Amino acid sequence: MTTVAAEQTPPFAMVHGQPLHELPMDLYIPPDALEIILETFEGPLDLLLYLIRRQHLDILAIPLTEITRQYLVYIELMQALKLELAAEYLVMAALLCEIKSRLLLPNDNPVDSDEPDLQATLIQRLLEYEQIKQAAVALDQLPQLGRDVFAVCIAPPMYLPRRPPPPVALTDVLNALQQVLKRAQQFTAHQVIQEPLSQRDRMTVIMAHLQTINSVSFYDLLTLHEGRAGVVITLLAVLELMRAALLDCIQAEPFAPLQIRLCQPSANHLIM
Amino acid sequence: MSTVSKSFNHVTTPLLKQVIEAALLASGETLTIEQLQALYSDEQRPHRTDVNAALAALRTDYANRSIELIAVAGGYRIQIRQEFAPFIAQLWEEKPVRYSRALLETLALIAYRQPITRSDIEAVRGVTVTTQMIKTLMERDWIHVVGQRETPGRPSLYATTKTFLEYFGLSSLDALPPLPQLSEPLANNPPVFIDETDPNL
Amino acid sequence: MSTVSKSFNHVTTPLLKQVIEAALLASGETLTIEQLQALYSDEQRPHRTDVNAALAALRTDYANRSIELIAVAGGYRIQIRQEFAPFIAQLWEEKPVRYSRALLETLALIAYRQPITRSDIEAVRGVTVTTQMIKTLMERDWIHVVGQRETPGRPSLYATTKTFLEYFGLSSLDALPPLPQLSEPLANNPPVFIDETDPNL
Repeated sequence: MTTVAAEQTPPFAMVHGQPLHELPMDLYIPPDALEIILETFEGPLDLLLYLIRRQHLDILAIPLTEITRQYLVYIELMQALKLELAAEYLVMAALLCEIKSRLLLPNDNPVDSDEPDLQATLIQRLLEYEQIKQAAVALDQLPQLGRDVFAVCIAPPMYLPRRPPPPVALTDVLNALQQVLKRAQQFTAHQVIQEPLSQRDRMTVIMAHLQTINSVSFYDLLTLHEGRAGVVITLLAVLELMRAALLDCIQAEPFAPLQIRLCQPSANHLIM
Repeated sequence: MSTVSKSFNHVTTPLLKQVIEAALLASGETLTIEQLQALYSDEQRPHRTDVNAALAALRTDYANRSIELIAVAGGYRIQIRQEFAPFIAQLWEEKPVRYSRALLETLALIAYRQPITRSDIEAVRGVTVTTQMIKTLMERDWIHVVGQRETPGRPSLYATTKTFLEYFGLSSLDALPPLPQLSEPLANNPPVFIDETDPNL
Repeated sequence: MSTVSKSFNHVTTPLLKQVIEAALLASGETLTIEQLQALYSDEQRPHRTDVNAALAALRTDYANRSIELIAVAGGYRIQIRQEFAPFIAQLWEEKPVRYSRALLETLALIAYRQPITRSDIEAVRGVTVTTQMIKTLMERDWIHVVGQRETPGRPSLYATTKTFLEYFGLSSLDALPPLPQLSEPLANNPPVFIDETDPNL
């Protein structure tokens, strides 16, 4: 993998130091799907198990040379695709090669105790891993709360004697927010500039206002004493709510007053 | 639509009744006739009269049960009958006297991101929003529904109330403490926090 | 106590059934027999067998309803039956989370081999178990630390929780699906890799 052969078309991958221009036929994987499939392996044991099971082979009698060859092809493909390759995959490759080389050596020392150990251990690990893999599938098929079955949640009688609700300090709320933001930060796709709170406030006011009446003129949303800044905030709030598909803005004719109303469910929504 | 539901009336009525019961028991909220109809896909959507008939049937079913179906402003709700209050009260006495971290986080997100839907909140990693949590915050009159987002499912949009401001001694939402110096991780629109490829999900 | 409840058996049974139903529906959680008994004051406390009889009666009552009574995590819970899930899902816009294979395999290992250390899990799965994954399972309250193995580094031993049982609807760990049989390598006939002499095979 350290040298790249200068070819007219770049090789798909380097296998055993040789450029590979086409996917081996016995991989049975359309190239588009390759990356996805490679990413779905849960580790070297999973990959090895896949190679074995794909050919309906018995774990207890694995054709080592062939499986090792296929395993190495996958490893090199993964490296060619620059997939992050865990060290475990390489350790397994080394182990397979070692077992293979021992098998190829003249067996003039039949009491060598190391050799059967390596094989038996690997096979034992494969069996054990397959068992857990199936157990995980069985676990996932159990009826799960919130996915298959649902908790009941109904209102208790009124006037229920109850203890006073716990007190909460504003700092508790702030701390909670800080924690949740800190967590969310690890999963952010991109950064967005924080909007001023007053616009959020205005959005809520407008939404609440529209719960009571069908539609409102844009001008009626403005308050004189807020001045220019108030107009800007209100406009931004309306635009933001329109962008979020919460509001419709209607103008009967050019220069007519803008009417703001709650979004009506469209035909599209019903189809979905 | 009416024709379809009418012709299948005999077949669908018992099932419809069960579906309505399931929805009312699972949501714990007041559901409108429209929300109950929307449980079905367009082609199978029951007619309003069928829904009403099913609700009436449920009310009869509950005659000897511990629950009752009541019509409240804007819809229907199942609740525990009043006479069971003394027994049920025992359960609530065992409840913890502190709010969970998840509940406080939910409240904080509603305060700072309003109006916000449940799934917006959930999209922020690690906070599961249970119906119970929303109910607790509603019962405390700290949050209320200010509308629905016009996306499939028409999810409720939550915002904080006047009571919330009063409880925390805030003159307005502007008076909320400024967010800490965290580089802003929460996009408001589009909410894009769930990393589907995250192997830990 | 037993005498009292026995003598009032005919009168109290229907009411007891309703009280239990009210408690299970109102709490929405798993309640133990003891918690159900504790709904009554000392003098009126029903006998365990009466509670069991009432639970059995409820189970029969629910045969044609959208709900079911199940034994879970050492107690009882009323839940919405699985066949209503597609309808209920309409109530909330968010799709149920699907867990990754990595997470399920780790969870399965902890469930079946508990108590187990992180390196035990890594040995079976052949890959590193990330801190994030353990954290995710802990945050879901599916696993917890039950001790340390007394080896160098004193690694934490993980086991599943009551919440895990409740989430997967299991009455106890014994109710886990049986592990698939390992194809047993014969002791006197150790498994071998076949060495094909033809490398192009």
